Amino acid sequence: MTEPLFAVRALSCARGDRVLFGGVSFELRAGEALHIRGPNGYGKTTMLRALSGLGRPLRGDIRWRGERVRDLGDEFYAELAYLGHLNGLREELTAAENVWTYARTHGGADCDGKQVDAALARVGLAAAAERPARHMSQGQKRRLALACLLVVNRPLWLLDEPFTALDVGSVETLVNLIEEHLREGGLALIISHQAFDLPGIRNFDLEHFVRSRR
Amino acid sequence: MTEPLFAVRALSCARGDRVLFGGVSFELRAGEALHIRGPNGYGKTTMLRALSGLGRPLRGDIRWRGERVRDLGDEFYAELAYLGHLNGLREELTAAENVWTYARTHGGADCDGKQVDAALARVGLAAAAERPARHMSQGQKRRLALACLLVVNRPLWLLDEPFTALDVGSVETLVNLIEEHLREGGLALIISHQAFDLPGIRNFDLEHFVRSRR
Amino acid sequence: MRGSLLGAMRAVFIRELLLFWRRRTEVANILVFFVIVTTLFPLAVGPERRELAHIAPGVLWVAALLATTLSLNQLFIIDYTEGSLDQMLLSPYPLTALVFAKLAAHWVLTGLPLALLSPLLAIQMALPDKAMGTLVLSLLLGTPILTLIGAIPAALTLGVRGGGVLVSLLVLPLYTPVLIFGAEAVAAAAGQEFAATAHLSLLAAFLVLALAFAPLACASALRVSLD
Amino acid sequence: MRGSLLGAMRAVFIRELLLFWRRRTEVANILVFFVIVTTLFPLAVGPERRELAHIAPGVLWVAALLATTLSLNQLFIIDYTEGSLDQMLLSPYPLTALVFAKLAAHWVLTGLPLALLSPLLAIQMALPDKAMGTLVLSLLLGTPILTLIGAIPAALTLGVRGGGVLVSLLVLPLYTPVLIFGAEAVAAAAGQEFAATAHLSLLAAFLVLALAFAPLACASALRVSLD
Amino acid sequence: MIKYLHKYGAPRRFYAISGRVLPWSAVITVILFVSGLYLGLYWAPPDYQQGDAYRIMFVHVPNAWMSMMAYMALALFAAAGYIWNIRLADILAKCTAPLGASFTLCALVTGSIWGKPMWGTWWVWDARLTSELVLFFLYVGYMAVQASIEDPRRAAHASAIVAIVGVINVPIIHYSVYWWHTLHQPASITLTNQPKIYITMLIPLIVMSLAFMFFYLTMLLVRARNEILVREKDRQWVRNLARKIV
Ligand code: HEM
Ligand SMILES: Nc1ncnc2c1ncn2[C@@H]1O[C@H](COP(=O)(O)OP(=O)(O)OP(=O)(O)O)[C@@H](O)[C@H]1O
Ligand SMILES: Nc1ncnc2c1ncn2[C@@H]1O[C@H](COP(=O)(O)OP(=O)(O)OP(=O)(O)O)[C@@H](O)[C@H]1O
Ligand SMILES: [Mg+2]
Ligand SMILES: [Mg+2]
Repeated sequence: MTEPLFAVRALSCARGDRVLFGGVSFELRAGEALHIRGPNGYGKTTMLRALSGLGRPLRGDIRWRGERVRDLGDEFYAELAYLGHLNGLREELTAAENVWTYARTHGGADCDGKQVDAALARVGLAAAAERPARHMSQGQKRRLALACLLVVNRPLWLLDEPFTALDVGSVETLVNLIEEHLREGGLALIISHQAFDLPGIRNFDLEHFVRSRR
Repeated sequence: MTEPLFAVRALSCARGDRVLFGGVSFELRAGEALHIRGPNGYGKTTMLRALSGLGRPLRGDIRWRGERVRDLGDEFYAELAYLGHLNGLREELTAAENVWTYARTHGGADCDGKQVDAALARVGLAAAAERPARHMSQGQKRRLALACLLVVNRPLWLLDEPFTALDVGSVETLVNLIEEHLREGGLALIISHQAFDLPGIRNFDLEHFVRSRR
Repeated sequence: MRGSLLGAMRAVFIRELLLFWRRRTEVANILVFFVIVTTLFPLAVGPERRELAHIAPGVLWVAALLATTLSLNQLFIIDYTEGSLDQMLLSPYPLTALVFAKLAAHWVLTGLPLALLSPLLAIQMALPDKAMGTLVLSLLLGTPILTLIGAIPAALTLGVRGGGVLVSLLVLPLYTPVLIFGAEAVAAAAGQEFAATAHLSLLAAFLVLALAFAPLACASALRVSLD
Repeated sequence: MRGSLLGAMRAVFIRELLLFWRRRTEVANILVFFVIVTTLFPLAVGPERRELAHIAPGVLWVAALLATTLSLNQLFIIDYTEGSLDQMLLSPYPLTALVFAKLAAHWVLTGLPLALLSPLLAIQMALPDKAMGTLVLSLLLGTPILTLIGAIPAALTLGVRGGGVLVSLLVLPLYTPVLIFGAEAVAAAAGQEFAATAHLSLLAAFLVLALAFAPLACASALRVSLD
Repeated sequence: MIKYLHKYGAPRRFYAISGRVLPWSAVITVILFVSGLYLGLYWAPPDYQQGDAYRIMFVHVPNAWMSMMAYMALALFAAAGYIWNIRLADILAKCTAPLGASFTLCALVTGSIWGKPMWGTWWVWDARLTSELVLFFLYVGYMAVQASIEDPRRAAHASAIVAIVGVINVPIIHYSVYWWHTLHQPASITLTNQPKIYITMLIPLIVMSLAFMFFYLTMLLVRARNEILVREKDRQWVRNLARKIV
């Protein structure tokens, strides 16, 4: 059995002065994925932000390849891709420009027009490359945000309700993309209320770790 | 057979200079509901906004109880409740205050604390009445927006992806709420990519009416 | 529909007061901004009292105007991005009335305290004591005009990114007459060259005009912005 | 990671230029705001030329300062509400460097045109010709300081409602030295009482200081705001 | 050293220790105020030029000094809280700000009151007065940031950045205002031709300054203890305390 790449031990998070959950521990090896579930307001988003480094956990130990992520700093950021509730797009930029700037600022220096187009095609936005994001529907924006994940090659994917606003076909596309990512040795943490069909994914119910529920 | 309450004939909508769809016609009688489906970007949201009076259709005839809604003006607004992509809450106000101001500005003058509490309890936010909306998770905010629908008694519900961010239990609650609304003679138009189980609901696939697809 | 129009307007008014109360620091901030702008002038122009007294009416009025403009940027934008404005448009009551209630609340929480605070700053700027009453009165008449007129471009530029500056751009030319008459009234009272009453009654006339037309124009602007 | 830091900074810079180009009316707006504020003064104060010339340096500098402050409100807020800032924080490159690139772009698109435009307004205000060079130079040195310092409060107040006015409140006291030396330099050049060089070299020293520390402070502020 | 700070910086420990210090500092404050006021108002002779009006100095000058000292304290506490993550330092910084702002406001108001008979006006744009005014704005900005962020940890970090940036700027502001004043033609009235201070005036001044210092200490402890109770209201030890009192 290989070493776990991503290990979380005894994690607890708070919002304001209220502790949300505690004692969360899990390990992920290459090619593994976790489906994080739990009722509204139990702290799934808070947890994912803490794991990404955007938030700050109350307590706990988060390790990547055996080292603490706080110590790794920017090096850890070079290994992860995060998709939040918000899409992180700029409405005035076209689809292609959004993807290109994301790639460049995240270390995809060899990213050229061809790669951008390929990523857009993967999410079904090939025809919309030159359209500004503000002229897109909710689902199209979500897909554009997904295209950004494809141009930087990151082993760890953190996805917060990635299926929001996606139509039936796109949900399938995304599941396929995740499957491929895992086959290539990637890891994924996925928050979703919607069930989806990904062979071998483990479920993680945050409910069991809740400290205060309101 | 009763007269149709809400009748749409030969509706077409445009965004920018692009005609999205045309020739949409349907009728709804008391107690009927329509599930509007279609791939991302085909114009579901545009259509719902046009029906509510927020947007302006390119062509077509929309009638409520036999009269054109453009002629009815504010009187038509007194019959509908709209839930968009956005929740329409103010983050600084508490849950109860949000519901109360919505009720008052929408003609629920007899709405008192008890009714507000009842609505919040229906969507599972009884304990959060005094919490500001900014301290709520995505799903909790969505539920709060739904609570607003319950304090004004409107026959026509226009819901744009109401299930977004809701957990499994809340999806069920909402389906029950809609069912009850229909039983009491209400009407509902529901945009959703997610399938849901509502006996007797008709499907409406916008795909068949599309004029330009990008 | 069993509610009443007045009830709805009252609800909008209370809602705004509540929102401001939750963000009470913001109200304070507008006042402090007013204070700071008036303070910048002596720093930039130099400390001689006679000269300061001469430009005091102009500076105080420009500062009041800028403070109001700044606070107007926030007037609709949050309601817009969070969808509450959609809901307000779908209210069965006339939008004009609801807008009027909103603007009234806004003035009570910005223009009014600003007018009441102004004598303190006037002392700093060495304005003669005899002009204080006129200063407060001119601001009491003038700031509601600023709020009413300023709301129109604030509503028009909602969909437009970076609307903030655009608002200032559209609003400032409209403000010009208010500014001139307001500042002139105070200058007149300070120098007793002419009676200030003429200017003040012109301001009052503007106010009546703005009260009559601005809420209507603002409501139409909102409908256009959300189409 | 195969990219380069410079490549990332270039990308941020280009991104900002693109965004500004798409919203080019906004850039124009900041200039127009500058123009309008300086135009309001003669209106509010009265048209005597001698007096105008005397207060011209101060008014021009205050107008430049307010225009920059206004544009700062927009600096991070859209990136914040749409989640791009989250992504920027998760970049593998040092945040300080990316912030620096962003600020550089901001200055190129606001401070620089403002400085270049200023002589035109100075003529309006009857500033002597011999002071024109100093005016432009002082603004070229001063506006980047305003941008650099102002970015810190802009970053700090991100999660905060009514942040716009709070930014002004925090920023304006910090601007005092820049304003004083900027306006004094121009006044000195206009009156030739003292050489303007002393003031200008102090401004340059401030600029170096701000370049060294402000991006760092700004990056820390962003991390705090998004926590 | 940092460990030591963390140990004694635990709010609960601080609450216990400060509880013992507080009565003493309160008593000293009262004694100093009483004797200072006696010395200033009765013992010191009237000024040959200003008569009794100068006595406002015994309030004005200590307040002016304290306004600056409190800002230094504020910046130090804030920096310690930000860099080493000491919660107590955050609390002390937060509680210092309103005190410092009050000192500043008092200096401004007493100065103005003094200025009216002395200079014939409430306010002049003198270098010292101007920098005091700017200092007041800095305090207000700090407090505005504190007030507008609800999460105490974020509020502490954000306002700490304000305080640190401000402390770099205070000397710059001070000197720039001074230069502004002197490089320009001299203003008609200045503070420089103040009367020489006699020993009979110096002694009450020093006593009053000490009194204000201890007043600051006392009020800081009171406010900090209060803040600690509010922040730790859900902790067991605070509950026990509450139960004991009730
Ligand atoms: C609003 C008006 C005033 C303000 C804001 C103000 C501010 C200050 C400040 C900040 C200091 C401390 C300076 C330092 O230690 O560096 C100070 C000291 C002092 N002030 Fe004032 N002042 C004002 C009016 C006056 C007036 C009217 C007088 C009397 C003519 C006066 C007499 C003094 C004296 C004697 C000191 C102590 C001198 C020293 O320590 O060097 N002040 N004031
Ligand atoms: N800014 C905030 N300040 C204080 N509390 C907050 C804040 N945001 C969220 N919370 C609280 O933290 C808890 C967890 O929120 P979080 O967004 O992590 O939930 P979630 O599990 O992602 O829920 P959802 O399924 O609805 O997205 C919620 O109960 C919410 O009330
Ligand atoms: N502001 C706009 N300006 C111009 N075109 C727009 C604008 N908003 C959306 N569109 C275009 O109109 C079309 C319909 O958008 P709409 O939001 O109605 O789609 P939708 O069916 O609701 O999609 P989704 O399922 O993704 O929510 C899209 O193709 C989009 O590109
Ligand atoms: Mg969530
Ligand atoms: Mg849609």
